[in-house]
Amino acid sequence: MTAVATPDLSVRLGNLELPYPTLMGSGCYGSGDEFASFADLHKIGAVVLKSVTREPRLGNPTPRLVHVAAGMLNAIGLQNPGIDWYLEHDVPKFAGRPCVLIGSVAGFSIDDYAYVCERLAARDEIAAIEVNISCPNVASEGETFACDPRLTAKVVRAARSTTDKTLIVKLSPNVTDIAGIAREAEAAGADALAVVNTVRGMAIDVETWRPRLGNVTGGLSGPAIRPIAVLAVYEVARAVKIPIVGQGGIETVSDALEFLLAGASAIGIGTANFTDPRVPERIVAGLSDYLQRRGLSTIAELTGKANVGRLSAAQIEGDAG
Amino acid sequence: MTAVATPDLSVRLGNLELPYPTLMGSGCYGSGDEFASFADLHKIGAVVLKSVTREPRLGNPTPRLVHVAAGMLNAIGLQNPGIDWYLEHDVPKFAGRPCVLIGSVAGFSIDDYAYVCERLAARDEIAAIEVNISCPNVASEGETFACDPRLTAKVVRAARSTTDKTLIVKLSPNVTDIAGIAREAEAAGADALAVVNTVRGMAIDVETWRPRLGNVTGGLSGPAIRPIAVLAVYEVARAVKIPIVGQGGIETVSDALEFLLAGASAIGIGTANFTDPRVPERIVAGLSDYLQRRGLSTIAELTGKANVGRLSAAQIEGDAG
Amino acid sequence: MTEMQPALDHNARVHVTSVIDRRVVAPSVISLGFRAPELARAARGGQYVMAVPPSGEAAAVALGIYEAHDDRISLLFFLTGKRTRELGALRPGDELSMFGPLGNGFELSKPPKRATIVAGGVGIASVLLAAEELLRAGSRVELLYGARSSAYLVDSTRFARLGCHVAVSTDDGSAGHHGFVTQLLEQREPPELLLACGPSPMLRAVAASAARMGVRAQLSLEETFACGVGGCWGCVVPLSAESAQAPSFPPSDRGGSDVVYARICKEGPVFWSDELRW
Amino acid sequence: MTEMQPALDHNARVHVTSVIDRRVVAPSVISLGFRAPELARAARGGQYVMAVPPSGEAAAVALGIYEAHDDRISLLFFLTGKRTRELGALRPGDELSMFGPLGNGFELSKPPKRATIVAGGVGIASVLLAAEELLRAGSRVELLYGARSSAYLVDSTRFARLGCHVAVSTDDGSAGHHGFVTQLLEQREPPELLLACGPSPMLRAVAASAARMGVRAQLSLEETFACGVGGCWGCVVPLSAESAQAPSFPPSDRGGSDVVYARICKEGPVFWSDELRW
Ligand SMILES: Cc1cc2nc3c(=O)[nH]c(=O)nc-3n(C[C@H](O)[C@H](O)[C@H](O)COP(=O)(O)OP(=O)(O)OC[C@H]3O[C@@H](n4cnc5c(N)ncnc54)[C@H](O)[C@@H]3O)c2cc1C
Ligand SMILES: Cc1cc2nc3c(=O)[nH]c(=O)nc-3n(C[C@H](O)[C@H](O)[C@H](O)COP(=O)(O)OP(=O)(O)OC[C@H]3O[C@@H](n4cnc5c(N)ncnc54)[C@H](O)[C@@H]3O)c2cc1C
Ligand SMILES: Cc1cc2nc3c(=O)[nH]c(=O)nc-3n(C[C@H](O)[C@H](O)[C@H](O)COP(=O)(O)O)c2cc1C
Ligand SMILES: Cc1cc2nc3c(=O)[nH]c(=O)nc-3n(C[C@H](O)[C@H](O)[C@H](O)COP(=O)(O)O)c2cc1C
Ligand code: FES
Ligand code: FES
Repeated sequence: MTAVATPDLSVRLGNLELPYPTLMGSGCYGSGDEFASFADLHKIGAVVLKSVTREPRLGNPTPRLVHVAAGMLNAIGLQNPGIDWYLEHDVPKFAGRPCVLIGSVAGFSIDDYAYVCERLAARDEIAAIEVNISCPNVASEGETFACDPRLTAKVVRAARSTTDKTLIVKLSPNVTDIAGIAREAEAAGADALAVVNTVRGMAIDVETWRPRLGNVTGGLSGPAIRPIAVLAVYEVARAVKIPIVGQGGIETVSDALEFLLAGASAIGIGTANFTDPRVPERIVAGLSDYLQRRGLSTIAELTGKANVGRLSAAQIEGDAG
Repeated sequence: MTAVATPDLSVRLGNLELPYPTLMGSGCYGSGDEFASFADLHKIGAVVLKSVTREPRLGNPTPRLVHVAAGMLNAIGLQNPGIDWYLEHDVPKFAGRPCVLIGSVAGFSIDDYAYVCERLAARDEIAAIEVNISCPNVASEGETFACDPRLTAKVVRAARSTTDKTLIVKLSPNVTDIAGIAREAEAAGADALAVVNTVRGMAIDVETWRPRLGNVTGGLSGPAIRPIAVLAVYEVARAVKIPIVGQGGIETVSDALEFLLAGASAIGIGTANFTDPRVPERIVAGLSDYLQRRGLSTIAELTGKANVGRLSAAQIEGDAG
Repeated sequence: MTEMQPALDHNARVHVTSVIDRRVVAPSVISLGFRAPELARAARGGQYVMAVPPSGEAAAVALGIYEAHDDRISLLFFLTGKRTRELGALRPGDELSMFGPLGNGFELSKPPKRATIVAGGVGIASVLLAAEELLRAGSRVELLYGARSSAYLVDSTRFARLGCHVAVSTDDGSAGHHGFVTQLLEQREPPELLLACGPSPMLRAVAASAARMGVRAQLSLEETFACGVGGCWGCVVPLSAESAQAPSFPPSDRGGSDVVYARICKEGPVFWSDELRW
Repeated sequence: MTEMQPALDHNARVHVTSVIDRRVVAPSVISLGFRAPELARAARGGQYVMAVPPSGEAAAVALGIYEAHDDRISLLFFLTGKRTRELGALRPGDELSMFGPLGNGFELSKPPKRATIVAGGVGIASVLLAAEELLRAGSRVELLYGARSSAYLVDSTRFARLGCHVAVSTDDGSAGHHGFVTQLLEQREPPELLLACGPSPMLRAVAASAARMGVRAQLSLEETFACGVGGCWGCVVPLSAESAQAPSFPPSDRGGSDVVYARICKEGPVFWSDELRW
């Protein structure tokens, strides 16, 4: 147990340097200042802003949230004023924020993504771009981009062509083979991958017989999905070389360490901010303590260090109970 | 609130008639008598026995279990004595059990499934067969049957050809399009579908840096996966006409009702037996009370009755946060 | 058009408080008192806090600030589910973190001669501070208070002691008017100021009565919250795009809609009855 | 080859008990006493119960039966995680359901002249009943008891009062021998009967010592449980296929292995040291 100088918690995603490995999940941290009175934004790696689309979106009917065992379901429906209004009225307010801001781009066609990405990335207030490909593609009867390797490759290539800023591609866990999708995104030029977005789910009110979400289905987040997300990070890390922002149910430093050991270079915190806005600061402090206690000096020394011993044989025995 | 005569809780799966809609999940209720001192087996619809394979299997290295938020991960590895020994030493003990026993068949090739299914179905002690297709197919570098529509169709057709007893096909949630797999299983001759098996996951011990399961990865069960399973049932019910045995995190009568309203005709109870062996009896009593309170007389009056209002548009807005 | 009382965001922060008293005020209704000087000073009628469940295992719970005197505040809540049950298990001496005060409270800048407050069920928890402020300003305040049955009428005598004129109703007739509290409202003269907090069917009825009376009511709304601070857009209600509380949105292009979704936690929780499009 | 004491399954059932006493016996170590007449009668040394967390939100917890007298039994447990914390929050009067007694206890059918019991940490919870049974049968019983430090030595005086010869060890030397309890064992004459319960490193050391001494030890094992009744095959340990406790399995074809996985909850939790293949 060698004590070392205060560990270095900075991480590098593409050409983006962050002081801390903690990114606030898109859609969970608004425009980056809603939590300013309750959390020390100086102690945050970056805020991934709420996803923006080409056209304004009113968003989904209500209710949009429901609390379930060890997590929540949400179906916000990407409510946002559209890129024009966003650039004119919202982005200017981002100047001089105490922490790095990463823009999140969503769309319903390849062209949408390229258009919004290019205009957003052009702004100095935006340090990098996260591409949320978990949206349904209206062209191919609503199949989501993130569920199809070809569509994923197309979207990422289109977005890549519009900017040199760091491009983070956010993957969906709702696929048979997430590693395959990850390879496509890497090949198409992604600088980093966010793993994972919410898991699709549904809840029904047994008295009214109505779905508990206005949108019928929603995305599951919180501790309930942590083991699913840890495995997704583990599998993606074995398939690609670019850094991974691991997320899904991270509430404590121990949770964060699980993702780093599984292969993540940084971590995302979303739902845990709704439990306690002090979580991000606690995790940063906890990571620092842990590194010191273990005589380590950088986060990178943890990334992917889970020691799995025998594997393929084990994988054959499989998860079949 | 019309009070009616004691409601009829019986359900029909293919040509199999069950007194109650509650099936104990395979692998969670052993050979059907381990819980005999703690649960009233007369108040159980059926026990789905631990999956059996062609050859004996020692199972996975330890640890095989880990408790996680609102559930558990397991990687047992289908430990079983193989079909020969099973038929000779175990099945005879099943005679005269107080509840219906359903055999569970697992395998690593189409031929395995057909062979084990035929021999098991031939026995009077076994009322029906559940085909656990969530196993990796050794022939096609370990891809699980349940993740490939073609493989699913082949396995089900092979199993179907060996018996006229009710054939329940158990689907995996670890796929992009579970409805598509379900259609294949129905077309190939399944009498019913079990939806869903465990969700793949992983946990890492942050002190030892070792996976918390000897098999590295495992299957997530319990309340954590309930919203995922409810949605799977909902999507499968819209794709097929055969009855569904909904399962995944059912602990209370309200949970059971969610699955029935989503489209299930019966429900499976696995992990909840580890919380309290009295859960199955409580759910049966609760379903009876609920039907009476709502003036209903059969379970069938609940199946698929979730009132979803507008849908496709909503689905386009999607689960993208 | 008057704005709701602005949330004094510079006052809002995380408060680590400790329980100083606990009362079971009705069947499965708990009142907890906390030592929280800054919060007591900052709280305004209609504002709320987000209480952090001690287990750290569930989302923070939005609870109205019931009392706020000197260095003490109190919360009043129903044991509805996992989180309120966890809070209900707290005992004097236990620590609890909460953040706030949050939300735009009732608009009380022009105290009227006659004000009417309609409270249903646990809605009572969000109107005491407003009643006190109006009484201090010299208004005649009438409280119309409805509950399931007499056992659920919490602290109604206390409002009377303060100087409110209190009329109650119960669903089962066990006390006061047998029926809905909004029926009491119907029997009244149109008030100059009308505040309401309670279940949404009640609020819709109040909105309808107000329309008939030709007055605007201030309604304190409820919805499932996640962040509670405007960060997730999960707690919205349809609002006229013309409302001063409507979130910024391209006026020209709203897909033809003159309705926008406003955040109950940020733009609300108090809205004008005639601007809601629910 | 002698069988372990069989689980009297016809005695095992669900018991709805109530807490009659609660003691904090060491830092974050709790002892709870329950009124449970049938359980007290049926319990044998080395058996355990599955305690159902009152919230119904987590798996049942396997806990050894510490005491069993008249109509009272008690459990002794460390606050290691979510579930034991929930049990630790119980107070006298609270209800708790548990099912059992479960598992094959220690094999005590031939009480020897000299018996040695090795207990480490919370392992102490599973050996008291066995010690009492041996003393009643006239054996001379020595307890070798190891703990982190003196504060964690639970009820050691009580074993002495019963008539056991007690020797303790602590990792930090704050009481008794400074070091491992198995070092105390090494200094002893080979006992006729050797029982052990504690963390698996300790049990492995006991197994090694026993082998050197040329005796067989009865080891009470621990593993994460799910069902606790033999239904899920999750709690296994590698065992010689020749063991009388080995689960039924094709003798001929084991993929060439002479080892099978036995269920700690069903075939165990007590196994013969020389039959384990861990
Ligand atoms: C601004 C604001 C102020 C508030 N002030 C107060 C206050 O002062 N006092 C107060 O008591 N409450 C207040 N509330 C309401 C309170 O925040 C909610 O009731 C909160 O959800 C309670 O959390 P819970 O975990 O205890 O219950 P939850 O588990 O969140 O349940 C909340 C409601 O949903 C229902 N529900 C839960 N699970 C299910 C399910 N599976 N199916 C169907 N229905 C389900 C419950 O029955 C219950 O009625 C306020 C809310 C807001 C937005
Ligand atoms: C037959 C038998 C008898 C037993 N008798 C007793 C007894 O008499 N007294 C007693 O105190 N215990 C006893 N145990 C042990 C007890 O059942 C377990 O410790 C049980 O897991 C406690 O449950 P928990 O939820 O409190 O802790 P859990 O949450 O299950 O944690 C159990 C252990 O796992 C560790 N752990 C939990 N989560 C993680 C994580 N994310 N990463 C890494 N490690 C983690 C914890 O630190 C702890 O050490 C017995 C076990 C068996 C099998
Ligand atoms: C209310 C809510 C809204 C979200 N909105 C978005 C979004 O607009 N874009 C996006 O990429 N992810 C969105 N997410 C997903 C989160 O960013 C995060 O990836 C996911 O919730 C898993 O992490 P967590 O368990 O820490 O929340 C949203 C999640 C929640 C709970
Ligand atoms: C310990 C354990 C072992 C299991 N073994 C099997 C199995 O052998 N075959 C199978 O089809 N499903 C198996 N399952 C899956 C369950 O039958 C059930 O489908 C799943 O756990 C979801 O339901 P639940 O949340 O109620 O447990 C197993 C589950 C658990 C927890
Ligand atoms: S609860 Fe998050 S915006 Fe209101
Ligand atoms: S815990 Fe299930 S077999 Fe032992």
